[in-house]
Amino acid sequence: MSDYSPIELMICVAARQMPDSTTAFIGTGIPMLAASLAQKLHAPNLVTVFEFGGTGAMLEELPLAVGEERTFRKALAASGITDIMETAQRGFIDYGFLGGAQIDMYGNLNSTVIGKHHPPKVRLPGSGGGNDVGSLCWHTIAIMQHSKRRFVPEVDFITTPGYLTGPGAREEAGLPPGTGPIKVVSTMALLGFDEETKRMRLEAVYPGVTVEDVIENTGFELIIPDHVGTVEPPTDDELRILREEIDPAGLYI
Amino acid sequence: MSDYSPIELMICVAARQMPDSTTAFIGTGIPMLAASLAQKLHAPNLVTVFEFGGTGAMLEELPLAVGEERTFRKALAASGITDIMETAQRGFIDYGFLGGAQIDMYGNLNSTVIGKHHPPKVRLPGSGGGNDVGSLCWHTIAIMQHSKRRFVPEVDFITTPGYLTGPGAREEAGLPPGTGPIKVVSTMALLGFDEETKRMRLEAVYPGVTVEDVIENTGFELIIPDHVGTVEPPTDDELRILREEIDPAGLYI
Amino acid sequence: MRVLESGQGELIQPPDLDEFREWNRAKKSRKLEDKLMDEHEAIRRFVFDGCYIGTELYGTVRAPMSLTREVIRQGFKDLRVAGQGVLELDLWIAAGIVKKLDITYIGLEVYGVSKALRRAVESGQIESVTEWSNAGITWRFKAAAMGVPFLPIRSMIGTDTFRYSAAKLVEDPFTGMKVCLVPALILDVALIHVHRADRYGNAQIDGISGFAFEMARAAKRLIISAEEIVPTDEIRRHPDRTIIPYYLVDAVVHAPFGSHPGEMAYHYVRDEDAIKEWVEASATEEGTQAYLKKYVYDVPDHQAYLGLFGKERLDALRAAAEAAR
Amino acid sequence: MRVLESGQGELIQPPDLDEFREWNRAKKSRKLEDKLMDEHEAIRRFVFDGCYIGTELYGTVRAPMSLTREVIRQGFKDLRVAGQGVLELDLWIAAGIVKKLDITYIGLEVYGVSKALRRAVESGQIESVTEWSNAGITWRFKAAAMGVPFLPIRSMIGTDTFRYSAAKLVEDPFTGMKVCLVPALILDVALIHVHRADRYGNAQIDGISGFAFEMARAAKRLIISAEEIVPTDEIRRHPDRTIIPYYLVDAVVHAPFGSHPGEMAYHYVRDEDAIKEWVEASATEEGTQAYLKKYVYDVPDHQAYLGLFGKERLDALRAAAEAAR
Repeated sequence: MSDYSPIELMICVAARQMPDSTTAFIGTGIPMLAASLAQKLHAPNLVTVFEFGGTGAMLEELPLAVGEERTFRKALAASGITDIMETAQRGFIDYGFLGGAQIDMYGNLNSTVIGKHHPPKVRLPGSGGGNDVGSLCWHTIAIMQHSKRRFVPEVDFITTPGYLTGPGAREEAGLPPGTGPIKVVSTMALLGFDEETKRMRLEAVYPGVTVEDVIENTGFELIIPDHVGTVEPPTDDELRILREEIDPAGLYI
Repeated sequence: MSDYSPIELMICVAARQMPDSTTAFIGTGIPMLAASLAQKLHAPNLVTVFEFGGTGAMLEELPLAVGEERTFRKALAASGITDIMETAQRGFIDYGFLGGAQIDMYGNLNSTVIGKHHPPKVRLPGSGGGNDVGSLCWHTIAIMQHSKRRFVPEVDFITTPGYLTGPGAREEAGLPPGTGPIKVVSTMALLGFDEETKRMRLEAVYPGVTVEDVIENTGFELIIPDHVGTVEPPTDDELRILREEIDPAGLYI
Repeated sequence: MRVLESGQGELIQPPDLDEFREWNRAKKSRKLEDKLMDEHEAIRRFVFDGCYIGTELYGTVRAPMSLTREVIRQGFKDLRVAGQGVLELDLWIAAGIVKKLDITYIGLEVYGVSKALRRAVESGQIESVTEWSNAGITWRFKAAAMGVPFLPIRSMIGTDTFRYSAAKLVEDPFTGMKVCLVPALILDVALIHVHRADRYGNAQIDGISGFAFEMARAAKRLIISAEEIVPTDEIRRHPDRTIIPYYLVDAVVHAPFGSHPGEMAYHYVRDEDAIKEWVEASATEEGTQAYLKKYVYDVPDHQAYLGLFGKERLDALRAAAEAAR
Repeated sequence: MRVLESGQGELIQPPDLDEFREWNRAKKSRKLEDKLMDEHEAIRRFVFDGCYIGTELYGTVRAPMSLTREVIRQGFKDLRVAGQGVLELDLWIAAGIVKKLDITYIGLEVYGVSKALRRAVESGQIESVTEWSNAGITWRFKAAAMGVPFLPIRSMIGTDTFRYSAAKLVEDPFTGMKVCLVPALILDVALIHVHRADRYGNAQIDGISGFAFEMARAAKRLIISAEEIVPTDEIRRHPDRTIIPYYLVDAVVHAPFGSHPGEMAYHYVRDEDAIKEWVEASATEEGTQAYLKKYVYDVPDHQAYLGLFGKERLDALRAAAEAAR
């Protein structure tokens, strides 16, 4: 087994969350690498959906933006943002991948501001399609750097809905039923959400990371089950494809 | 001057209502012949708009349906019904041409039922795009057979709005301001609407038709101005183009 | 945002957006599966008695006529129909299989009113008739296609078309202006005829697209008939031509001349004599039954239907379209 | 249909649908007029201080970069902006000409957050910031494009994105479900870059269409820049490719490499080094000013801007796109 970075493992873990023959809403960055990796390994029929219109592209080369030509090269359809977002609104998109500067125990994400709204301490990019993905796709998976600064008791701003204030809160607010975050892929662990309480739960740590490390780097109380597994490290195949085919220029890894 | 039929004159009068470089929503039948005639004579840049997506076609051959290939042959755009109707809703369509089984003095049209709604004495086709054209285009022009049975005191069913119950009623109901019927081209006369009362007014009779003939064949009180003109008969050019180029098979004329 | 007035027409197919989402999650495969089948199988599997069904485009133009006839042939009944149509819906009404009707326009265009519609509605055989404008009903499809329960529109207002619809008049909470709301219309089944599709259902249309985009996205079950079945590579070469992506589609039927006696832009022109034959036959109940016997019941399938016209006549329709290009 | 909750953000550009209709009647010619002009004239005639302006598509992809730079060059200020953007809006913000912002996402994609945005917002230089989701703001364009005052949507609900927007939460009068209403967004000016257009403004786009369809229809003044100017006959040969018909358009600018340093699908790939140059320069106020001086103020026009990169480099970008086909 070669050496690998936490980012590389994170990409592999994210890719493993993408089952074959499902639809996945792919944003810029890690999700693109993960989707490409999934297509080249276990999910050749993963249907990638990109915000600005590409559906079903074969990600032979890594796109750097969600609208660029590689997101609809050899695609099945190339439409526009309203068609894609309405497809999600109608319940056709299985998975969505999200990121943010902060996440709380209910999976709510902040990518808008640190501090108050205006003027803020730090102005972040804003929702982009994040809020739509988090509202309309069936399952969302957050991809996060793992640190106390990012896993916070309360996000400064709920940009994208997780379970809001807990069980039933999404439905009560008016969001489509049956949706919500299911996984968090961090640089330390794979996390999920407790069925009952909708609170974040540790599922498996990365090799070399302890449960205590994760707790230490999380700003809220995680649910720690009796058994915490260990994530499989990247296989040789995963690493080779990632390094040689997907990101040979080392833009992300 | 050749002989001509009332239908032929009606087509010529309708064509004369279509100014060059305006947009006109064209339905099946007489409006298609009139638009084609207008394009071939005084309005080469008349922009024809057809319900199912054709914009700016050159009507070299007569279409028989509002969606057929001739409605978007050499067109500037070929989209779909929502694009066309929303273009009208945004205020881009200057003229719309309408028909119906009944019309009243405020220009309200019935193409739905004779008698009560269900089950009716006579079931007619229904609104089609009529209601939309009558609601959303700036000016509408009705094309009608002139008879007491059709020019009635009260239509059995308001399919398409004229001025509804009179001045201000369209705006009060919620229809876009500044819209409404401006002309009625019948088989006997050209009629308009009084600015003040919004009631139908005789403007000019066809050659050989008297004002009394028109009154006789109208089921409500028409406004008769002091001066009633006479419509110019078809010119030789109009008749030749109509008969030889537009409807050589005599489908309508 | 007060409701100022409600249309009194029956809401024949009330929308349930969450149930539609759930349907789209559970019942619509994301797999690239071969969905090519014959018209018999497609109609048998996806149409059912009492279903709410719609057809695109419009009678004599790119209409799914071969599928329309197969629905009658298989004896389905009590259809609830979204009613903008010419020959296609006229056939269903004439065959007595329509129970409820969201009507916008049913007629014979240049040939006038539909006698079949008159008989079926005036006799009360069609139980319920709710009125809409053409745009109104397409906006209802569009609402469903967008995954929302209604859309605001500025037509239908102030008329009996509104009063006998199931729309509502409200005050816009942003501007205070009055707008009409039309409810989403989610179809149980939709039939759409296209120029080309692959076996998975990725479908492309040339020329105007009518309301194919909206209807395809508003349907729980979607049967596509296509003039040509093409390899997926051809779809992938021009993805910006795809109007209906595969995941919306349940069945793909190869149907050359699928719109006959109507036209198919760039492929063939309308068969005027065949259209007139229906116009004349449908004037009487007897004529109607004789027509249905000859062109629907007594032919086993679309291929046999085309056989009644013969290769020479069909070739001429193609040649006329070719000449116009 | 009760309003349950209202976002507290400023509605920066309140919609007036009747005024928009009147504008479209009186100010948008139906004539096929030659609208070809240079970028200087187009921007001078149709942009104005304080206008509400938007750009399509997205920074590094088919963005109207040559027009964007010209807006800065001519010194317009106090812009109110619909804010989904990368390089294009970042340049405006960095140049200090943006006063109010309907923001969805402004950042540098793979290169992270925008330092220019941070400086302008954290300092309070941008006076007002209202939040939306990407779909939310596009649906606002779509409402305007449809000619209606709002659209119902199912995202934004329950979040601070809603709370700091100008949307409203209501109860749907048909189903009782909760939906979010977003108000129509009618732009004073829109800038869109396309693959080809004729002199009248009929414009076609290859590949994804982003939100060009909606934005073009939501704007009072529309400036199109195009990689190629083609004869109208070419438009008429493929009318189903026209996304923007002429009557929506006020000016047509011929702008080869108009999206540089971004890409144009099938024509040229992105110029990564040129993009990185902005990313690095914009990290500091000084770097920003030096960049603007070099690439905007000190060049008279787009042609001169391209001259800074040279034919060989631009040819290589074209060759790379060609190789990918």
